[in-house]
Amino acid sequence: METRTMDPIIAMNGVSKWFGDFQVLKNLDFSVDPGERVILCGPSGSGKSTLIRLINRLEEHQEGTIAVNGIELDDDPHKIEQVRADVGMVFQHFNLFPHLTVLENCSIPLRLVQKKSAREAEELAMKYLSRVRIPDQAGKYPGQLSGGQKQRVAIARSLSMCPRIMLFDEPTSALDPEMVKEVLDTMVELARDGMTMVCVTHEMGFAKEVGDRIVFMDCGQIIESAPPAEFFGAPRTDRAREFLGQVLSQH
Amino acid sequence: METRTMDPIIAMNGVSKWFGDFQVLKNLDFSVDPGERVILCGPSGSGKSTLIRLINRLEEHQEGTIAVNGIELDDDPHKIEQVRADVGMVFQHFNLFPHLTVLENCSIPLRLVQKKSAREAEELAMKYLSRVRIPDQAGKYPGQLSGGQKQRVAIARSLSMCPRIMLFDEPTSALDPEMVKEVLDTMVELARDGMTMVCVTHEMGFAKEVGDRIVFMDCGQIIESAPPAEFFGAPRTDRAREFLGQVLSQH
Amino acid sequence: MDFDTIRLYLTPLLEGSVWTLALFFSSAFLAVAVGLITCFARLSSRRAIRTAAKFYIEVIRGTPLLVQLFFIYYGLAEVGIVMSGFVAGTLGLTLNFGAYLAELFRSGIQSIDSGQYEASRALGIRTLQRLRVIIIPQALRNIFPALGNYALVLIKDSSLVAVISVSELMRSGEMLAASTFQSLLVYTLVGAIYFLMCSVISYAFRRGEKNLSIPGYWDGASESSDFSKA
Amino acid sequence: MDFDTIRLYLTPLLEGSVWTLALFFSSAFLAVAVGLITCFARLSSRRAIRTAAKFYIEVIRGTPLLVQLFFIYYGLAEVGIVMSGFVAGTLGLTLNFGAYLAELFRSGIQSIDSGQYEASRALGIRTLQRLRVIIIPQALRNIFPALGNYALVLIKDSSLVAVISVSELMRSGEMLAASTFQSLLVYTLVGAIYFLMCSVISYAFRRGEKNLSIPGYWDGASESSDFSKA
Amino acid sequence: RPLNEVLATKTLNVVTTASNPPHGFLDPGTNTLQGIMVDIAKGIAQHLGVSISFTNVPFAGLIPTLTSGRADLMAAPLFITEERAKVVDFTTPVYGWGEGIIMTADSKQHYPDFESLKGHKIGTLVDSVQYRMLKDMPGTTVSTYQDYPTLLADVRARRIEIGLIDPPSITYQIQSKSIPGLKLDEQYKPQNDWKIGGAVEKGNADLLAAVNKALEQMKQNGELHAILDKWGLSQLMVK
Ligand SMILES: Nc1ncnc2c1ncn2[C@@H]1O[C@H](COP(=O)(O)OP(=O)(O)OP(=O)(O)O)[C@@H](O)[C@H]1O
Ligand SMILES: Nc1ncnc2c1ncn2[C@@H]1O[C@H](COP(=O)(O)OP(=O)(O)OP(=O)(O)O)[C@@H](O)[C@H]1O
Ligand SMILES: [Mg+2]
Ligand SMILES: [Mg+2]
Repeated sequence: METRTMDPIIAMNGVSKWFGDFQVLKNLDFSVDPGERVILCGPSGSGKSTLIRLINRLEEHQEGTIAVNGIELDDDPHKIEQVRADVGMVFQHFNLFPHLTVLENCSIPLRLVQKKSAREAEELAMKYLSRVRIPDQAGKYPGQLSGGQKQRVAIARSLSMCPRIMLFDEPTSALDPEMVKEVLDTMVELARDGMTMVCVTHEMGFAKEVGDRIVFMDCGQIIESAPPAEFFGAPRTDRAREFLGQVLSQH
Repeated sequence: METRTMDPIIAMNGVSKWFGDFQVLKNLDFSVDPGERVILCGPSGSGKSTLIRLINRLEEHQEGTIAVNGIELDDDPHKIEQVRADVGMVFQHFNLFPHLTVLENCSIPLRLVQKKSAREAEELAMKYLSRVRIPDQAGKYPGQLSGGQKQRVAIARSLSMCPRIMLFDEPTSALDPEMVKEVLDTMVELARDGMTMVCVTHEMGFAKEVGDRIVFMDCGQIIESAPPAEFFGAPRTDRAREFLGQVLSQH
Repeated sequence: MDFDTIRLYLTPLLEGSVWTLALFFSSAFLAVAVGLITCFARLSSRRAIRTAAKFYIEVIRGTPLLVQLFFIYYGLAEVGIVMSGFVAGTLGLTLNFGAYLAELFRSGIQSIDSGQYEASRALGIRTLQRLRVIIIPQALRNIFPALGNYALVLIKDSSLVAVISVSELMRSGEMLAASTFQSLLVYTLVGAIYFLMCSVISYAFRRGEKNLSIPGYWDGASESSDFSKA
Repeated sequence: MDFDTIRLYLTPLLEGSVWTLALFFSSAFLAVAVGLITCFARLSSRRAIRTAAKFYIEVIRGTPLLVQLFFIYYGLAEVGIVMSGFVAGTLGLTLNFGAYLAELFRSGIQSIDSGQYEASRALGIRTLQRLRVIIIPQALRNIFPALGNYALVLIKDSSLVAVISVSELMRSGEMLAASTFQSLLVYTLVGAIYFLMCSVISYAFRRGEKNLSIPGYWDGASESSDFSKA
Repeated sequence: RPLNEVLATKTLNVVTTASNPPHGFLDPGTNTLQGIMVDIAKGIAQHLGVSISFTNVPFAGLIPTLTSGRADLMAAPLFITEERAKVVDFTTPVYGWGEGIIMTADSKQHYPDFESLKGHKIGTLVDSVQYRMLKDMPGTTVSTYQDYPTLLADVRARRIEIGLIDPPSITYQIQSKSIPGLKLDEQYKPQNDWKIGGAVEKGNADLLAAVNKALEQMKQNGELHAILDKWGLSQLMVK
């Protein structure tokens, strides 16, 4: 961990979050350096989605502090806006806008948020749609797409905003291996441009390939955090070993 | 293919389907024997979801014939009802009923369709919820679940109907490797009871483990159909080889 | 304007209120039924049924309630169909509100994601049960605030039934005002009673809305922040 | 009943229609604006704003339009706020329909999946644009049939504005019937004109609904089969 | 507005209702207001030396228009009653009438007074003073109508025996439209005697005085008689 000279771009300290009586996140510390690619994995229901949704304040935490890019998140709408301008997100359920075409889904946010001209926005959108291999679907509506196509639109929509930080919630769940490869290449490329990434994924192959660091969660806590070679080679905790046991026995 | 003595339980002959001008399925022949576990794979947008949605007539085909359990599907609502009583489905997008609790999601169809008593239905539902390891979530609403939990509810809901044929559309996309293992075990067990399965999946490990036969689709056509050992060992077509190349290079 | 006078006035007004409430409950109940049936007819795949529903909806919405009441009470009487004022009034209000509710229900039903239909079909749940258990509860939740609108309009529109000889609240007020020459006082009392009824209905709908809200979904309280926060 | 008579009768009726249409368009436009603002106020996270919106909605829905028109035109005049009949009529219709529309819009907005809010927030789209570009278009599509109801009620309710000296269609008809003693003919003409207006509005809404439908989603035509098929 | 303000602006704002011929109505041919009360208002304005501006509202809007100060003078066929006199100040009565009976021309029966109506099938306008007279009469069937043409039609169709009505409107209507087969019962002695006058806002004493003076002058010089004569109702003038 020799790169720890910079300030972290995401810093969570002692964060706890409850849904009603149920504590999802338990006094959790988590930080990400600029340009780092962090993979979040762990069993279903362990709080991975909740964790990344806290980073752009789609959920509110009850204890601890969260700072993104040096801005601490609280109720101030101005700060929240600043953070969201820097943070992009791909949702597990895609959340495309059903009343807009694929092209509009990608270009309208560019026009509204980054005040790009219509032409510029559409060109940029088409660039990313081509990257995920669906330029030919640009005129369709989300309701007319297959699952994998929807997911790719969601990825293109977020990427075309060129955020400094990207949050991915299982970005390849609906994708076939070929497309996973494509998305992986795109992500590696973006990381080379210095984009910071936090990615929830269950595909260990993908995790190995893309991650600088693997963070393993269970029951609302971070159990292990290590570079892929170390994590996959010699997991330190029993829980992680058990979890990985299932993966390895499968393939 | 020595088991071809029985009549196929699903028989599609020369099926074509268009969305507007776009031909999704092209003169496709597909049949499944009773008790067989067929894995459907192929690139995104190749028509896998459309194919299985034809089997319980969530989509209508324009050419060819589809017979399920010897009943040929046409506009007759009575036939469609008969087929649907035999066919269960797990959706790519889960489609849980948001206004019903997890337990109600699973038990109410049992009561409505199979006329089970409330107690019986709930017991059966709880049995399957336990099987997918979420009996503790039974009282929650779908909006309060994580992605993986939703998917497991969807699986439990379909399985508890005990259909003769199950259609799975990427049943493990939101699941972590541990849960994939669990679902896989459940499916193998059901198959032992004689349930017929058609499963769309991108997880080749899962496919290898669960499938009696792998069907590879591209551009609305079936390109290859072979037992897993053969398909993964020596794919006959270039397209399949290319597709598998990406999978194998990853892991 | 002492208490005794008011008590004296209140007796006929409360009698009128009973009629108003009777009209309200009977036609609210029936109008919901007519609205549902019309809504499904309007969405039917059979052209003839669809057209009939459209025709009914357009004719009712294109003419005033007063004319409809006149037609049912006086017009039908001329061809030998004679109804009491209350029955004719209930029928008129039912047919009138049924048409409007049909379109409201259609709004609600069309706002339900098609995935919900697909899932219930795939499970083998049949048409009527699908509607009753899966679709309508969700649609109802979506249109609930707008449904409250119609309840409040219905109670006020029931006053039109006075023209066909039902002595409901408004008519009782008119008669009382005519015989006592205290129209200001009387109409203030009448207005207060209507307002009270409206408030009770409104309150019932607010409570109902809370009961219908689903944890983890839009529930007003938690998501409302959306509109002021970033 | 020759043509000349009808032409003679039509002139004042058409003049009245112009006023009716003027009232309709001005107050339809304004009522939508008031309805939207009230709806968002009703959903605000600030308690005071929310309470104010609720109060406005309840008072309007608890009192009849006629009383509201009287209050605005005559009542306010007594404290020195004098408006022309047309302005007062537009204001009254606007405030009245604004309250009902607010609840209808709330129905529509609450029927939108919270994922849509989350996605637009995550993209950094700010409150007003989020509403304008993402939420309202989808909400509008959901409530569109019910919105048509209000348009048709508005055109008919505009006849109440007669009491505050606007000679709209209904009042023109009354005067014409009184002076010619041909009430049957005149009211038939009046009814025909209203029905014509209603039909045109209805047609416009049906067209609008088609335009708003999104390919791949519920579009009435394709999913309607749901109700008769299995 | 007080008198001096009216005189200063040189216009008299008059509220009337144009759906009661012959008292006030809109002539579709010329699109102008016509009628007795309209003519009387014009006469008053002439005597005051000011021009006139009419507001035309339905019946329900008459008094509010006056009390809210939107008009100086009300000139409409509104009976002078105690209750109304509490909210507006009426001028001296100008003309008036009692209720009347209309029946088919071939009818042999006569109704000498109100009591003799008992037990018959009678029609009146909804919400009219006649309806209020009748509604509590035992054993009598009362039908109500939205307007006179429908009432007259039912008399001719013999669905009702008689109509209890306002004679001036009916007379004017029967004459101007030459509706055959109907007649007024000349022998009927009305129970009521209603008077019609203008009205001003409560407490506007100097304007009221000026209007009364003008009316007095019109009565003296025969103008008033001429107006009523023009509409065939000079017999109704208050002496
Ligand atoms: N309603 C529709 N209108 C037009 N085209 C459609 C519609 N639905 C699906 N398609 C197209 O049909 C093709 C096949 O879709 P399908 O959902 O069957 O793909 P799939 O094989 O399941 O892909 P994935 O793995 O991405 O889910 C896609 O190219 C899609 O764009
Ligand atoms: N609104 C809510 N109310 C109550 N509990 C909730 C709510 N949302 C999430 N939870 C619970 O919080 C826990 C964490 O959810 P989260 O979505 O973060 O899991 P996850 O790690 O992303 O799981 P998955 O891999 O299945 O997506 C789950 O047990 C879930 O049931
Ligand atoms: Mg998750
Ligand atoms: Mg698919």
